[in-house]
Amino acid sequence: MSFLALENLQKSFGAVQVVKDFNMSIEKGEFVSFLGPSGCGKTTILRMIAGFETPSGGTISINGKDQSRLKTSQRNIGMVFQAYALFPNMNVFDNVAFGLKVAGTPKTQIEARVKEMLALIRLEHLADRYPYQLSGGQQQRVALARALAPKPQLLLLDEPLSALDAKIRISLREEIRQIQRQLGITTVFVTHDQEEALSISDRIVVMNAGHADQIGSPSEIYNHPATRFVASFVGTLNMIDAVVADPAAQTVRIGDQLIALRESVGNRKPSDPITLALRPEAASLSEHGDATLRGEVISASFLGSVVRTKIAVGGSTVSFDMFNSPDLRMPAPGEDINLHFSSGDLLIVRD
Amino acid sequence: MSFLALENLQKSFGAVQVVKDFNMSIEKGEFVSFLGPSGCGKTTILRMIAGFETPSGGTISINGKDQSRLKTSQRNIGMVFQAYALFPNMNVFDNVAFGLKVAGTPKTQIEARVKEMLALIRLEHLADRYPYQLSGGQQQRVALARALAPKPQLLLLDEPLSALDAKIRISLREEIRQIQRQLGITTVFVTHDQEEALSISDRIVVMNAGHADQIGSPSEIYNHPATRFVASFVGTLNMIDAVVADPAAQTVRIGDQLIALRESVGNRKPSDPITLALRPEAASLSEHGDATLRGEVISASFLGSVVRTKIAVGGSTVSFDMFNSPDLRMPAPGEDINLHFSSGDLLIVRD
Amino acid sequence: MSLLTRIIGWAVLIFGLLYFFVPLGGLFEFSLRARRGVYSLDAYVRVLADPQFQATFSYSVFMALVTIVIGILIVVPTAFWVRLKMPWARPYVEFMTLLPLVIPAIVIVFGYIRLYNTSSWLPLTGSLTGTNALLAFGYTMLALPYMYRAVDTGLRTIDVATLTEAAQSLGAGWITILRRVILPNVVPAVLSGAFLTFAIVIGEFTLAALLDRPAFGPYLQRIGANKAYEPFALSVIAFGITWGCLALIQLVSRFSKMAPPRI
Amino acid sequence: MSLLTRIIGWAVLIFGLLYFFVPLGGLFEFSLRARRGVYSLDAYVRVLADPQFQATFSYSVFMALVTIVIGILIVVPTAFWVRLKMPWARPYVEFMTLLPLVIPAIVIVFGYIRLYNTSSWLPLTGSLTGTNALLAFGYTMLALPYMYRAVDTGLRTIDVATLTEAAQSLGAGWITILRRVILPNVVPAVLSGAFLTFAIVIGEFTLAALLDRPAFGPYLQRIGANKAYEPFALSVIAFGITWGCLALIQLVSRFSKMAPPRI
Repeated sequence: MSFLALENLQKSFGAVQVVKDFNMSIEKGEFVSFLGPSGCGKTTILRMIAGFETPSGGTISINGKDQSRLKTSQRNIGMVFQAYALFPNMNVFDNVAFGLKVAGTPKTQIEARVKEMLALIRLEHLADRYPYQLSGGQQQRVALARALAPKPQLLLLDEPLSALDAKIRISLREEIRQIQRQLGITTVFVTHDQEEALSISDRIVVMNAGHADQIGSPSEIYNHPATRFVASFVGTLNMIDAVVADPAAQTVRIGDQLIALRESVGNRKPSDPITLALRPEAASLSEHGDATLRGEVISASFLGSVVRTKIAVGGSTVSFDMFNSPDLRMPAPGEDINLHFSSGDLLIVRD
Repeated sequence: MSFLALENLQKSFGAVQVVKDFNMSIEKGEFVSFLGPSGCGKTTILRMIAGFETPSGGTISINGKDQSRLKTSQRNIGMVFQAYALFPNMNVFDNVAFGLKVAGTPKTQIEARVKEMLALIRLEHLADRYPYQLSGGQQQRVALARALAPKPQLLLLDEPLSALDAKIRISLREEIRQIQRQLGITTVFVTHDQEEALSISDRIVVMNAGHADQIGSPSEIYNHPATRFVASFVGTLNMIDAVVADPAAQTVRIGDQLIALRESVGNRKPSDPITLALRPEAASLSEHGDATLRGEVISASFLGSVVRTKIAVGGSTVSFDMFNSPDLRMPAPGEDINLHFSSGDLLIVRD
Repeated sequence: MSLLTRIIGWAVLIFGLLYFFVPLGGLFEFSLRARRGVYSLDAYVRVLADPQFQATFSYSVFMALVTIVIGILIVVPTAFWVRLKMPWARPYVEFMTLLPLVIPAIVIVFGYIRLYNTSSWLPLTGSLTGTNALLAFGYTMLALPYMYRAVDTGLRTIDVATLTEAAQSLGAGWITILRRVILPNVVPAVLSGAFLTFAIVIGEFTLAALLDRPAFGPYLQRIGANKAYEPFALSVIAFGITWGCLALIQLVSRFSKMAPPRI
Repeated sequence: MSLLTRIIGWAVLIFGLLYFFVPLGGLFEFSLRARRGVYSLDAYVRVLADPQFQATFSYSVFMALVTIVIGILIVVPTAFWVRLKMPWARPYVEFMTLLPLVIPAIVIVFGYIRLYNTSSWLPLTGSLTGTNALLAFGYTMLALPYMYRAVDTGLRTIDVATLTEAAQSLGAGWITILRRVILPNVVPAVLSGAFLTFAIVIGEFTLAALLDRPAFGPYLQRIGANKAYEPFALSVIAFGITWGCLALIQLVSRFSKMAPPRI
């Protein structure tokens, strides 16, 4: 039996249905991310699990126990907010101790537990500081320690990294993941950052307009997007217009070039239009794979570790990425080049 | 002779010297980016060029003409601000026309010029809209048109993209670059985003604490950083602790592995410590290059298009990136792997 | 809990309404009783026909308009300049605009009387015009906090510094900037400050009474001491005026909300 | 231009100072002239020794404290609840807190007198305690806008919703949240509202005079009409008190600035 079960969950604000009949089971110890653009309903689901919003329909149960009659304060969950949720009038120690004090834990136990938590986030030396004396990253680590101190059965993270600088964001997400693994706590993480979700999660739920477009492991989501929305929201994707050449041979024509696909074109007839998707990193200039596209270079931009080149192929623009190296020759605009890739990387886009 | 010359430029606010003796020549039609963390003085230089700040010392001359006695309104510069600088009480047409009206241009000419500008940014159909009816990206395009309408001799861009969403940021920076090329206008661009600076500029000035650490083309900056600051600010960099093995043979020891460098270790003696730098994308698992490091995998994270793996090598942690592909096998933590790279990618870090 | 929320919410609103409107309701009901046994508007007719009412009311309206003009001339440039060039001076200016709230009007008036009496270097109280001027300055002082806050709030909704710099980079001078860029964006704020000033001046009693000017406030009090029903009718009228002003403020601010949202 | 900026800046500051302090200076200078030919504190001594001064002043202080307590009890829970659960009600509540600024005090008093006179269902004006209660409620009304704004501003500096939710997720109930999380963070705001209320009540004239209560405001006016130097001494004292209150507000807000910056 799953640990956290969301069944037929719905939420409407007035006439707007924000969450539409959502179902999901989360196992004990799993790290699940809800990924989607703002307004897709991901935060609303988190807030319903926390008890801040009352579902318009459906049930939430944790460890088999229905939560609908419980207030937030009775659900025994830990929550980390986007930012600025530390109590400004308390120092780090008192912030972390707050949940334990409210629960009436004896003082010596509180002290031991707070010390343990501060050790976990490696901020023992800052116990006397007030929130305004901490950096954003430190504040969020204290918020994590505060949420974990009362040993919650579930950890909820509401975009805890989005207010931080890029470098701190990366190191803190690794730290969160490591602490989560260490404690084995079931965690639900909400984010709009695809790289964050891909790097941290056991499973990802890609939300779109109130329902889950796809639920799967990071590599499933990235390599086998179920819908056009998932494909375009997760990573960068080239959309290439083509027409079916021979359905039986699974060939398509891009401009005047013939390409054989690995998947079936379905019940499309010759000359039917078809949209193909190709990830920029799947193609390269060096010979590999079984497919080739020839095109004229439109532009090549140096992005740091990566050089992104755009070429025109039969009316579509195709971008591809190469890792930079000091001896790399940048393709010049106007030049004709051959792009190599594996035909298996060419996906047929379904809408 | 250079078009925009900054000579011995200095600026202090009270006791704080924000810009320290800055010198630079910018050619006509060049696109120059000032890149650096906040507080490095890049914005202050831009504001001195615009005339919003008075230099504490040094001169600014445009086209040979000293600007120090001129007010902002007399300098004939176009400026695009970070955000929200459109006049909220005017529609798009009137915003773009403002500079021309102030200059007393005849009405028919104003109309023609505004139409031309709106065509340039492809927003002719929105001439009657008010700023609050536009998206952030559209607002910044209008701001660009407004700045360009009076045919300024110099275009100044003060982080015009930083308030926008990631995808719009990328498309708008390409558009800005294309318009700049088309008009051939000399442009100074301020940003804290290294990818932005690398992708858009002819030359980049990396600012650090009030002076330029390095001035050069994007690939010079990225591939041959002059200082440790530039190396760490631009891109991600592995810092590897090593000791000199044999200065004559230019070999160093990382843990117990011997590596030959392509550059001289200078006057270091055997057993002297030395810090080496390696870009994550320079190393790979496939056999290439002339150098190899063996290490134990600490973690492998899936970031979307890229998989970043960390390995432990003789006390240092080394990250390297691989492009994702559906059939990629992720390195497992604990596994021992060989990392291949070219010894020329291993830079000696000077402080 | 949602129910509790709603109950508490309504309780607060209803309490607020009672706090203000029950006295007003009683007032209104009584003001209609001038004719024995039936409700009538007799008291209103008598009040409105009173030449003294007309005189004092128009005097107060005139003083209110003068006060508004002086207030705008002092406040708008100050608030703009403080926002733009002297952010360090903001706490001081805000402190100064707090003063009229806490310095009793009586103290100000005594100061004025003392300073500008007939034997002083500037014998304002010696002439009618002088006294009127004194009164107008006193009113301006009373209205300053509201006017300043209204205008400052208006300026806060636009990015004064950036808009000014944008206009400068397009070649505009100070006058163009104020006229074409700043003013059009703070008109609603200026208007709402003006209405507030108007309402305050119409109802003001202490300053006018102590300077012995024929304003509406003292008239209201005099009637109140000598008549039975008229004071209540007058109160209702005064309330109606202030209510109208408030409604105008709401209208203006709603109108300004339909204008561009900023920052 | 930098020079021009500075000149205008100083001109504004100096103008403001003159506007307020020249009258006060005149006042102070004259109040020292009670003894012919030399400056002395005679007027102050006489004022402070006047038993009426002591009686009215302590009465007003007492009323101010009562007003503050009532104000806090009404305002703090209301402001918290409105911020947390009824953001839609904010415009209405803010509108309500504007009312006392624009409804003339006289109107309110007449309403009270009418509603609570000796022949009404609640004859408050028939007893001393009742009239005092009426006065206190009137004062509360006058002070409401300032108290509400102060507390609301205080609440704005913390993220009420997030802090409340954080505390809830840690198992805290409403009382714990208010006592341990919200209150400690708005104490400075509450105090500054209280000082402002204090200053307003001490100097208030109209309400107290019309309800015929022995408060400091009417006493000040009575003395002003009958004595030569004492009113000026009294004004200086009144000013000193309000000044002290203002200084306390500044102190409190400075103190609160040293506390955590938020949002």
